[in-house]
Parts: sequence; C-alpha cells; structure tokens
Amino acid sequence: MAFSEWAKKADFDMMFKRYNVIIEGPAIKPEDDPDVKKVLPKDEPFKSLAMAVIFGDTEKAVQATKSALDMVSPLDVIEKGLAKGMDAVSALYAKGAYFLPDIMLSADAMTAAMAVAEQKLGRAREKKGTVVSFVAEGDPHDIGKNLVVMFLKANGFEAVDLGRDVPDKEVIEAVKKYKPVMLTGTALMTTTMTAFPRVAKALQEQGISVPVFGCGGGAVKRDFVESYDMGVYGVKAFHAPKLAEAALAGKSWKDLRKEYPKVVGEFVAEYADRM
Amino acid sequence: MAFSEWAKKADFDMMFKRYNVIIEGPAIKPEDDPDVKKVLPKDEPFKSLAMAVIFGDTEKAVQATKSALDMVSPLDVIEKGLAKGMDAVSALYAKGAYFLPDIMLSADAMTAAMAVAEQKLGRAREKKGTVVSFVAEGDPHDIGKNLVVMFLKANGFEAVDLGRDVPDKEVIEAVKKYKPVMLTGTALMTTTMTAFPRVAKALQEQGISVPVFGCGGGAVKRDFVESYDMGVYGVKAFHAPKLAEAALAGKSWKDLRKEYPKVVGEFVAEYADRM
Amino acid sequence: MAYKDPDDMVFGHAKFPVLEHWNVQFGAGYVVPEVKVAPEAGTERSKETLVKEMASIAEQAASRAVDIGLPAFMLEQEHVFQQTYHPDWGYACTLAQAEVLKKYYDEYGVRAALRQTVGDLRIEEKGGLRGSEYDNRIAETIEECCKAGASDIAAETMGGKSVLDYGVMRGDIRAILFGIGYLGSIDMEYFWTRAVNICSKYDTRPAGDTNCSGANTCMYVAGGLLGKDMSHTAAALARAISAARSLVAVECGATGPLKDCGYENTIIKAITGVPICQEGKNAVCAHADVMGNLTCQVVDCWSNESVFHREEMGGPTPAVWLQATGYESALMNTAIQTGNAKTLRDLYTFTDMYRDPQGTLLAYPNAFRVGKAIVEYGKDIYLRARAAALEASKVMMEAYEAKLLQLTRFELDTLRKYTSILESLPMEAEIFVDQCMREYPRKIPTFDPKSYGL
Amino acid sequence: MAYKDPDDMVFGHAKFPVLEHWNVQFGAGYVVPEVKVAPEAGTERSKETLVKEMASIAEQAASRAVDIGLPAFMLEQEHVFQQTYHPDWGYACTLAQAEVLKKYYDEYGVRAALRQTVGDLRIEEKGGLRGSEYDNRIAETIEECCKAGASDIAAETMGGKSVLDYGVMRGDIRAILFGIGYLGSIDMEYFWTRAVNICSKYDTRPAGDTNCSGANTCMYVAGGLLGKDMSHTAAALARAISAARSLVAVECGATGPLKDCGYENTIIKAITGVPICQEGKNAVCAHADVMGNLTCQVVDCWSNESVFHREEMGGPTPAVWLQATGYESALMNTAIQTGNAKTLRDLYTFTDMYRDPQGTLLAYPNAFRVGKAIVEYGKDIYLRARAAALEASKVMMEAYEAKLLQLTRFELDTLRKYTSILESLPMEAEIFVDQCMREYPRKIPTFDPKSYGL
Ligand code: B12
Ligand code: B12
Ligand code: SF4
Ligand code: SF4
Ligand SMILES: [Zn+2]
Ligand SMILES: [Zn+2]
Ligand SMILES: [Zn+2]
Repeated sequence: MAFSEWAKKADFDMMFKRYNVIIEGPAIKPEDDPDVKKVLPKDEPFKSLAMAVIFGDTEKAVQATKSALDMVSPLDVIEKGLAKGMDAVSALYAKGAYFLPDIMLSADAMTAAMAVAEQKLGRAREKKGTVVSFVAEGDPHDIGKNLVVMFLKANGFEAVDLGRDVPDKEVIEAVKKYKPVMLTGTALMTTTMTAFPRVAKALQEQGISVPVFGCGGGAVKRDFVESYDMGVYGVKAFHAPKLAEAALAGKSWKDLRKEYPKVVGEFVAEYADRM
Repeated sequence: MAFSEWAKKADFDMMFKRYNVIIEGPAIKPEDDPDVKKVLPKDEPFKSLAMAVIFGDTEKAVQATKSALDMVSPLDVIEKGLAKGMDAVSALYAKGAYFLPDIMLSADAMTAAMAVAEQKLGRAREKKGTVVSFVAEGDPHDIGKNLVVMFLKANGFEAVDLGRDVPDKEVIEAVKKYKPVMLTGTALMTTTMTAFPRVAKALQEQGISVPVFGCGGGAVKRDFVESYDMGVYGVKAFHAPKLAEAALAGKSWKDLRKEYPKVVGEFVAEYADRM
Repeated sequence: MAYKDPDDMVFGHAKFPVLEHWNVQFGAGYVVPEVKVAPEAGTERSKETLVKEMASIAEQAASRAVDIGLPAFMLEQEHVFQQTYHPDWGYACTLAQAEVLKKYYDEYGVRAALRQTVGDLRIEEKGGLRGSEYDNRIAETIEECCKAGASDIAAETMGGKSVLDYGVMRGDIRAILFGIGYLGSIDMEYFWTRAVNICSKYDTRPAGDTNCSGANTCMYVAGGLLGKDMSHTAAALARAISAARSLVAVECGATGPLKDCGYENTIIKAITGVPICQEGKNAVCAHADVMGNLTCQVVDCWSNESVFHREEMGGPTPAVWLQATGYESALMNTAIQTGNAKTLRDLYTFTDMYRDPQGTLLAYPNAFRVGKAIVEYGKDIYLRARAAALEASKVMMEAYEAKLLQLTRFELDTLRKYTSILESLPMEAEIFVDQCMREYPRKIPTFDPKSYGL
Repeated sequence: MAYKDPDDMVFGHAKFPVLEHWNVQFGAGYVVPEVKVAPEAGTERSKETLVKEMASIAEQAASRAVDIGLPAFMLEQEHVFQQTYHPDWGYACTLAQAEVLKKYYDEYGVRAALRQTVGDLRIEEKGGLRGSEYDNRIAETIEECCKAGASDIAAETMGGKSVLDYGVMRGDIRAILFGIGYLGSIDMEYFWTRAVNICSKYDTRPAGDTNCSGANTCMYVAGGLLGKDMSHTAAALARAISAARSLVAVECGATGPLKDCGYENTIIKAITGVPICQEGKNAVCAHADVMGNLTCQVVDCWSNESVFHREEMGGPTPAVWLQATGYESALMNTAIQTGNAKTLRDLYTFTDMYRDPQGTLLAYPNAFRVGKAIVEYGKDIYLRARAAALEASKVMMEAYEAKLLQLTRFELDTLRKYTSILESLPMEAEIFVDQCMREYPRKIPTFDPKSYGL
C-alpha cells in the first residue's frame, strides 16, 4: 500500500476530474437564482408562501398559509403562492441546484399547506388531470415509478398509483375507471416490458383510447416503445408532468413521439435525432 | 522487461490455454480419417483421382484423369472420382483438419482435371444449379462473398459473381437473367445492409421470386434478415452450398429459416433456439 | 477479522476458497471470469422457448471461452420471474445450461461453474416476505436448481426495501439505516438459513446475497457526477450499512463467491475471508458506476452484469462479454503468476479512490476499517450497521480534509448532516426500533412489520 | 529507430507527441480514451438524418465523459460511403460533431479530439486507385472535414487488396508480400502525400493509415483458436509485412496518433516515435482478437472500435463504450502518475505474449526487433517488407523452440513452409516484381497494375 506516497506525487488531473466540483459556482441563495426570480412572486403574502415551499419547511408553510388566508382567497394562496414555490423548485432541480430529497421535502410542505387552504375552500382544489401509473407484472423495480408518481403529484396531477407487479387486467380496469389523460408504465426487465404492447393492444381491442401511454424503465428503449400504438418512450421521471400537460393541451402520442425534446424543454440524448 | 524471469516462474495454464494444441490428436493421413473413408472410393482408377484432389495436386489430378479416361467414362471420372475427393475435402474442412488454402488448392486441382474430362465429354458437365452473389452497394468488404462463391463452385454450382459495391439494379437484372436457385448478398456495414430489404422488395414488386435470398456479413444479424421476405441469414460461407442444395430440393426461404441448423448439419450458435 | 492486515487481501486469493464441480475453485490463486446475459424479450412466453434461450446463452459463452483460451469461467443466470415462479422451469433451464457446460468441460477440459440466481419475488404488501406463495416457490426452485446441476445459488433479496425506498426519496438516513441495516438483516437470516439448508443436500454451494435492493439502488439513484437525485456521500453511507446486512448470509453458512453486484463485498471479505464476485469496468453495458477499476482490487470472480442477449459485430453478447471479463481476469492472473498482484491491485484501487466518495469508502484499506467497526459490535445488527456508517463517514471526512477527496457543497452538507443524525441515534437497538416503529409504519403504506416478526 | 532500447517505449509517451485543438496531446504523458460508433442503419438515407445521428453520437459520448470524470477523450467517426462520397455531407457531419465537442470543452474544460476517418471508396476494378471519381471525392472530403473542424484525418486504404485477398485464399505468402508490402506501400505514398498536403493548410493533423485491408483481414480470417481459415502464424507474417507498408504514411508526413486498428503500430512507433491509437480488450463488441491486453503496451490513445449505435441497459453505446475505454485509460494514467507504467505495461504484454503467435510477434521487444529489420533496408519497400517477415518468423520459431509458444501442426508447418519460400525470394525488388507481374495479373482479374504505376 503505497497510497500516501502515491498521493503526493500523482497529478490527479491526469487520472480523473470531478466536474461536479469544477463547475460549481459560488453558493447562491435559491431566491437569487435567475430562474427562480422569474417565477417567484414579488408581493406578500405570496412570496412567503412560495419561500416556505422552496425551503421545504412544512411548519412555516402551514403557518404562512394560515395567516395568508386572512387576506386572500384560498385559491390565490394555492395558485399565486404555494404553486409558484413548487415551480421554482422544479427549475432548481432541472438545473442541478436542487436534489431529489429537496423536492420531496418541498412537496411535503406544499401538501400540508394545501390541505389547510382546501379546508377553508371547503373542497379539494381541482387537480389538473388524472394519471394512472403502474409497474409491469412480474417486475419488482418500482423506484422509477415512485418518482414518476411523486413528480406528477408535485405538479398538481391526481396520480393513481397501482403499485408494482401489476397484472395487465388491473391496469385495464383502472384505465376504464379513471379515464386518465395519461397512463404510465415502468418496467426494468426485458422479460416484463412485454406487458406494454399487451396492455396497449388490449386497450385498443376494447376500444379504450388513452391520449398517451408513457413507458420507461431500465431495459425499455425507444424503438421498443415505438413498436406499438400509444406508447411514448419516457426518459426521466420529471418529464412525466410535462408529458401529461402536453396531453391535456391536446397533443396525441404521435405528436409527443415527434416533439419529445421540445415538450420536456431540454436536450434529451435518446431523442437527439428529433431535436 | 522481466519476461524471461517471469516465463520461468509463471504457470501459463492459469493465464491461458491453447485449446487448439490441447485437442489436437495424433497426425493422421487424410485418407485414414473415418469421415474420409466413408466417401473415398475403394477401387481404381477412382481412388487415385480422389486422392489427387484431396492432396490439392493439380499435376497428379490431370495425369490421373488422363489415364483414367482410357478405362472409364468422363462422367464417371468426375462423379465417382474427382467429386468424391472434393466431398472428402469438405468433410476435413468441417472438422478442422483442413484449412481454407487446402480447399482452394483442391478446388484448383479439381477444376483443372475436370476441364480435361469435359474436353473428352465434348461439353461442360451440367452444373447443379446457378447462384448469383453480390456485395451491397457502397460496401467494399468482399472476402465473405469470395468465400461463398468459392464454396459454391467447389460444390458443383454455377456461381455468378457480381463483385462488390453492386447497385441494386444490377442485382435485379442478374436475377432476371440467370433465374438462380439462390441469390446471396453480403454486406458488412449497418449502412449498406439496407440494400437487402430494398432488393427483396424490388424483386417482389416486379413479381420475381427467388427461392432463397441468403444474406450474411459482419454487421448483418438474423433478426434484420428475417425482417423482410425471402431473406435467410447465412452464418458461414461453407453453409452456402448446403442452402443451395436445400433450395434445389424444393425448400423455401421459410423452411430454411426454420431448419437452418439441420440443413447445414451442425450446431449454429446464431440459430441455437431453432435446433 | 479474517485478515489481520488489509495488505494481505488481494484478487484471486481468499482465506477460505470454494470448490465447485467441473473443477472450478474460487479464491484459490486465480481469478475466474464470469458472464451473465438476460434472456431476450419474449422468450419468457413459454418454458420451451426459455429453455432454448438458456442453452443458447451457455453455448455461445462456452465456445468463445475455448476460442480465446480461457482456462475457466462462470456462467450466471439471474432468473426472470417465470424461472423462479415455476420450479419446473427453473429445473429445466438450469439443466439445459449444465449440460452444455459439462460437454465443454469433457471435450476441452475448460473449467466451468454455473450460478443460478433465483429471483426474489416476494412483495411485502402482497402476502409478505414469509410463507406467502411467492416465498414458498422460491424455496422449491432453489431445490430444483440444485438437482439440475447448479454449481451455486445466489440471490438479491429485498428485505427492508419498502423503508429504504422511502429513505432514499426523502434523504432520511435513519430510514436507510432501519431499512437496510435492521430489517434487511432480519430478512437475510430468514432467507439464508433456509437456502443454506437446501443447498447442503446437494453438490451446490449457497453463495450469498447482495444488497442490490438497498445500496445499489442508492448508487444508481445517485448516478454519475452530474446526477441530481441523491448525494454520493449518502450513497456511500448506505453502502457501508449494507455490509453489515449482507454479512448475515455468510453468518448463516453462505460460502461465497459472493454475488457480483455486492459492492460491499470487499468489506465482507475482510471480515470473513470468503471469495467474492465483483463487477466494474466490464459491466458498462449494464450499469454506470464511478469505480470501474477499484472493484477489481480483491475480486475472485470478475463479472459483466446482465446485458441484452443479442448480436454484436464481434459476436453474440454471451461470447463478447465473456471475452471482456476473460481478458481482464487474464491480466490479473498474469500479475499473480509473475508476483505483481499487489502492485496491480493498488493501481486498480488508486485509479478510483478519489474519483468519488463511494470509491474512497470502498478502497480496501478503508473497507477494512469499516469491517473492523462492524465486528466490534458482534451480532447486534443495529449497532454494527450504525458503526459501519459512522466509520465510513470518518473515512470520507479524513480524505476530504487531507484535500485528497473533493466534494461538492451538497455532498459535504449531506455528509455532515447525516453523520450528526447517526451520532445522535440511541445506543440500544430496542429504543431505535421503537422510535422507527412509531414513525414508519404510519408513513409507509407498503411496509409490513409482520414480514420481519415485528 | 526512434528508440534505442525497447524498454524505453511505454504507453502514454511518444518521442514526438502530437498536439491537437481543444487542448489534447497524444503521447505527452497520458493516455487518451477513444470512442467510435457506427451510424444506425437507415440514417444514411439523407444528409439531414446522418448529420443528426452524428450530433447524437457526439453528445452521448461527451456527456458521459463528464459524468464519470474523464480528463480527455477522442471521438472518431469512420465514414460510411455517403459521408465520403458527398463532400458536403462530410463537411456537415464533421461540423455537427465539432460543435458538440467545442460546447463541452468550453463548458467543462474536458479536452476533446475529433477524428474523421474517410472511407477509401476506390475500387481497383472500377476506375482504379488514381484519379477516378471515387479518388477525387476522397480528396475533396478530406479538405471539407479539415474546414469543418476535424482534429485529425485518418484512413484505412486498400492498396494491394486484390492481390492480398488472392494470397489469403490460396495461402500464397508471396502474393501476401507483394500485395501488402509492395503494392500497398506504393499506394500509400500516393494517398498520403496528397492527404498530408491538404491537412497542412488547416489546423488538422494527418494522422495515419492502418493496414486493415491486409493484415487485419488476415487476422479476422484467421479468427480464434478454433478458426479453420488461416494459420495464425501466417497472419503474424502478414502483420510484420504490414508494418513496412503502414510506415509509409509517416514517411510522407503523417504525424500520428496512428489509427486504432493498426496492430502493426507498435513496430512503427519503435521506428518513428509517433504516438499511436490501439484497440483490444475494450473492442470485444466489434472484433474478436487473441491479444486483448497486449495492445495496451505502448498505446497513446485507447479505442473501442465501431459498435452498433443503440441503447444498452447502461446507456447509449457512445456513452457506454467511452466509459469502457475511459476506465482502462484511467488505469494506465494512474500507473504513469505513480511510477508504475513499466510494470503495468509488462503485465499487459505478458498476458498475451504466448496466447497466440500473433501476440508473440507483437510483444514490444519482438516488435522492436522487426522494426530494426525494416530500417536496415531503408526505403526499399520490397526488401524491408521481406525482412520484416523473416524476422517475425525467427521471433516465433525461437519462442516455439524455447517451449514458450505452443503451435499446432498446421501453424508450425505453414510457418516453416512460408519461411523457406520467403528466404528463396530474390534479393532485388525488380526481379521480384517481374516474377509477380508474370503471374498475378493473369490469375487475378481484379488486379489493376496501372493503379500502382506498373
Ligand atoms: C436497483 C435494482 C434492483 C433492486 C430494485 C429496488 C427497487 N426498489 O426498485 C432489486 C434488488 C429489488 C432488483 C432486483 C432484481 N433485478 Co434489478 N436492477 C436494479 C438496478 C441496478 C437499478 C434500477 C433502479 O432503481 N434505477 C433507478 C430508477 C430511478 O430508474 P428507472 O426505474 O429506470 O426510472 C428512471 C427512468 O427509466 C424514468 N422512467 C421510468 N418509468 C418511466 C415512465 C415515464 C412515463 C417516464 C416519463 C419516465 C420513466 O424515470 C427514472 C429516471 O428519472 C437496475 C440496473 C439498470 N441499469 O437499470 C437493475 C436491473 C433492472 N435488475 C435486473 C435484474 C436481473 C434483477 C433481478 C431479476 C435479479 C434476480 N434474479 O434476483 C431481480 C428481480 C427479481 C424478480 N422479482 O423478478 C436487470 C434486468 C435484466 C433483464 N432481465 O432485463 C437490471 C437491468 C440490471 C442488469 N443489467 O442486470 N433490482
Ligand atoms: C477486413 C475489414 C475491412 C477491410 C476489407 C478487406 C476486404 N478484402 O474485404 C477494409 C480495410 C477494406 C475495410 C474497410 C472499411 N471498413 Co471494415 N472491416 C473489416 C473487418 C475487420 C473484417 C471483415 C472480414 O473480412 N471478415 C472476414 C470475412 C470472411 O467475414 P464476412 O465477410 O462477414 O463473411 C463471413 C460470414 O458473414 C459469412 N457470409 C457472408 N456473406 C454470406 C452470405 C451467405 C449466403 C452465407 C451463407 C454466409 C455469408 O461467411 C463468412 C464466414 O465464413 C470487419 C470487422 C467485423 N467484425 O466484421 C470490419 C468492418 C466491417 N469494417 C467497418 C468499417 C467502418 C470500415 C470502413 C467504412 C472504415 C473507414 N471509414 O475507412 C472501411 C470501408 C470504406 C468504404 N469503402 O466505405 C466496420 C463497419 C461498421 C458499420 N458501419 O457497420 C466493421 C464492422 C468493423 C467495426 N466493428 O468497426 N474493412
Ligand atoms: S443491480 Fe445489478 S445486480 Fe442488482 S439486480 Fe441489480 S442488476 Fe442484478
Ligand atoms: S478492422 Fe477494425 S478497423 Fe479495420 S475497418 Fe476495420 S473496423 Fe475499421
Ligand atoms: Zn446484481
Ligand atoms: Zn481499421
Ligand atoms: Zn478501426
């Protein structure tokens, strides 16, 4: 073990570079980030509401909501305050300044605060739309699906989570029941992803059409997903809400296949030929 | 450079094994090989004819043919003598006792001797059938195709060699002209193998059907070849005559896809699921 | 500790070598290359097609082994759902591969081992981990694989997954410790006591278990240097914890070679002396990690991880990937034969030791330290897992302070935060479990305490 | 000889390093990993689709380089027919890749080189090698690639192929010598004088040329240990001859790094001191060879060879394969930084030195001997090629007699037979050429003597 001696003479830069450290700019407060500034409300009480979500501080968010409700409507609290905070969080995540647990904490804060506002409202705020999510039959890998569900919820969708190892039949039943704007499937194995074309076919045969059937996960690749109708290959879990929004706006699975990078708003290597 | 010292202390068996040396049996004469014995004629003048081919000795083969023609018919010289020698050579090649250059020299001897016999016959002996071979447009890799042509010729087929970098149109013209029992295409690049489906489609559209369109070469894989009609994925050049014979015997490309390993008479990893 | 000095650990050598049939030894002075290929999509549709697929994978691998002169190799098959769910499929698939390997062993004398990794089908929220239909079928299939000629049996069990997943998503280090270290260890004891028992009736070794479902999940969620889902220092803490958990299989009688994707294996080898499989730079088609060379450091069986079964320009993937791991193993075997094993080992290690905090932790002298921290707490599955994490934290902080390991703010912040949380945890398992049980069953709907006898 | 002692040769170091833009040096003390991926089938259908395909390959490679912390890399693109045939496609494809690399260089500081390997479209029997339409288009495309920002230009020219192919099929060593050694060398001079000339006008290096069409063809026809198409000793003789031929590019002004698949490069590096690319154990998806480690011995740029452009479980192939070569390069760079380069070099070499006669020949001390035999005959392209083969024969026979190298009867017989044929050849080029010209034009319909000024 000559490591300490080696460490003295070696030029690490010739062996590896920690680019994550190299490109790290000076620490800036989230609220000073230019992309956050764009969405952050300038006026109170909305600013405080948004900031509490940005910092993932449940207690403060609930507190701020309670006092804001004395001044403005519950819907404004949600839409002009809390939701803006979540938009800022998404922007920070997309650029690598925020990480997954940050988002989760923010989502928790948002959920708790929203519950308070909705209570005042007297009903649950309307969700943007419903999405049904599942992991294919025989497949236990569910982290990707869990992320998808989390991002959908954080972005105001009603996400019906069917779990993992879900028989085709259950998926079809759920689609019938919830009439979702999007169905998402996750599979990480070559031998379980075969559920997707089966489900797609069964839906078609039963005359049920889903605007978009987003499919992703480890072994799943674009050409596979594009080999059956409705399928749109999903690359990153945080793309899911953007796809759902596009579907809400009337885009079909055919459109999404073609415009994926534009819809999710970033360079996507897997779709590099469609940029 | 510590190699000589290392060579003394290293146990090579832990680093690599030269299995080709390990499994090499004692040297036996070709004529003593059991598979050769099965095909080698016992009586003269046929035995000498076959032996001259087996040893790839052009001079002897011509000499033996000349003297044999005094005793037996030219057709017998060819079929009961020279051709048996070539069968023996194929057997030796298949089991790894003979190598490519051996085959080539035997084929040369056979060709020269046959010319003498055919002269006596007054005409060329009828070939088993015609095969057209080409390398795809834009592709310069032709060794595989050359091997295919060589094996076809050595096994009594008329092989029309269109060369390399052959435009689709020329291939189709040749098929019209020669009406082959088999067409073979070779391509070694992802971007040139696309000629095969184009050619297959053009043939179909013009109502020309070829019993078998054998396709092979570096980048070409079975699933690709089986994605268009007529295509049969060819693995080894020496399989070509067996495929052609099967086609002569009435097998269609559909049959050959299913029965490839049986038709070529050996284990073929690429068709392991169809053994 | 099986080793007194970390410097005594080196690839190709284990304190307790393992002999398997067809003349393969692990840890007996040479490194064995491993190859592993997932069945093609669709072949799972019937028993017949899957059996053929298995035979074809075996044949393609074995013929390449001979063609490039490999003295030995291991073929591993990670079961897909159907292979474990239907014990008769498991039997037939194993038999098909065993027949091929035996043929090559007889014909060429090439040493060949056949690993069957059963799928852990159990789902906490569907019937639980113990005694459910899925659970019973796993046991049956292990037995069928033994009968059909498997050289060894491995698994990647999922105990603690529900809680771990929650921990990953929230950055909750206590949940990670509870999920992997405590629940995971409990389930390992259940699973491996039974598996060892079954294997002992046959000429089949009970090999071991990796914490794929925990530490690898963290590692993959963490991703590359630009990944934004999990801190790499946190993933390293999870790895240290997983060593305390995966150790349980060996304590129950598993002999190794431990499963390839257990990046915690270096730590377990230091403690127990069993041989290990590992994956790294020749597993690029399967996983992206940030320590492709380091994992060679003390390996006994070098693997590629599962890839698609298809054709490459250089041949079918079983052939191609066995060639890749075969050549790397040949390099290591040459180093052994020429007396340079330790130098090569150190080069492997140093290449990645400071590329990422996960490499810092797993560099064998540091892995050894973590091992020592674990054994200090004997069989207390909670305290030893906690100790592993704390020692890992020390290792990383020391390297950071020595300016050898660079960390981003995020990595450093999480490391500091998680360390202080770990430090503040109770010194008694009972209290810790109590605390956890008050919180997690409520927050995590998929967590089934009964599956752990809680 | 650029080196006095073969022991002075080591990976990452060349007597004459080459600097390319975006701050990449070859042979200047570190090994650069290379990645190369063939465009997906069908993308050649239009300029637009091919350009997108090129950009996507570049982007996938560059992002992985950053994600795993590679300090530098080279992207090579081997042109498909259309890229070279249409100079404007060649321009647009190169530009698309250059833009991506520049972006990453600016953003992260990752050093990146862009190699364009033009396709040698020329066909002897269709217009000949000189002045045909194909020939002119190649020259135009080289210039367009330079303009678009290529760091260097390489090629794999095919001079002598017609005669060589005949030689391979008949086991005719004289044809092999004539095809590669004589005709090949003549065509190299024609091709590279022009290419060097074009590159000199731009910030683009004329890199060099491999004898793919000759020695590699022999190596692939020879195949693995169980191959039955060509003797491995004969393939080794062809390789030695090819060194005398590929040397011509450097004599014409090519600077290196020489192209990856030139297994003869060790010999040329010994003679000229230019940096070299090589491929081996990380090129398994493209080629099967029997010396996966040995080729690392004195490499300056480590390559994967072209693979299919598609998705693997671990990511898209440009990412995955750059990771593979990147990690191997990292190991070599660590060895350099810690003062262990020569030990690692010797381990690489010794791993394959006796696996196969081709490895014996190319082991750097032996390669050095062949180099010396070549330079003894100065610029006589015939005599130096013949001397290379004879020295190679000596090298193999010595190893065989020392019982280090095992040979099959076939390998030994062909080696003896070919050696005696080579020995009996005339000592004057003129007489040799005369003999060849009496036989081969008649026997080989595709051979066009005019293409060589004969
Ligand atoms: C962690 C892991 C496990 C864990 C899973 C834990 C868990 N909580 O899910 C455990 C240990 C349980 C596991 C088990 C097995 N695994 Co596993 N596992 C992995 C691994 C390493 C990482 C998976 C992961 O979590 N990635 C991180 C998540 C976040 O990624 P993801 O799900 O793909 O989701 C991302 C995207 O795909 C996308 N996404 C997903 N879905 C959707 C949908 C939409 C609409 C959108 C927009 C995006 C999207 O979003 C995410 C990114 O933001 C992969 C390796 C790999 N290369 O994928 C192997 C892998 C999937 N496993 C594999 C295998 C073989 C197994 C086993 C079968 C092994 C065995 N025999 O024991 C068992 C399963 C047993 C069984 N029941 O059948 C193989 C599959 C091979 C094959 N046949 O195809 C893989 C590919 C590894 C390999 N190369 O060998 N595994
Ligand atoms: C030698 C070689 C060359 C030589 C060819 C010499 C010659 N006389 O043919 C030369 C140097 C000329 C060459 C050039 C190039 N090559 Co090249 N070459 C190779 C190599 C290494 C071996 C090919 C070979 O001869 N194999 C031996 C023969 C016998 O095999 P085969 O043709 O496949 O035939 C066998 C079977 O397929 C079968 N078979 C074939 N056809 C048929 C048909 C039937 C019916 C049957 C039954 C069987 C059958 O029989 C044979 C076995 O018995 C391959 C590597 C590889 N993995 O294939 C690359 C390879 C084909 N080349 C490649 C490339 C990129 C090139 C170039 C484009 C590089 C460049 N830019 O300069 C140029 C071509 C330029 C141009 N004009 O466009 C790539 C192709 C990548 C892609 N895009 O798909 C490959 C795959 C290597 C790689 N992995 O990168 N190459
Ligand atoms: S991470 Fe690697 S090993 Fe673990 S399941 Fe997964 S694949 Fe098998
Ligand atoms: S052998 Fe390797 S290098 Fe030569 S053309 Fe071929 S592929 Fe390119
Ligand atoms: Zn694994
Ligand atoms: Zn090449
Ligand atoms: Zn190449």
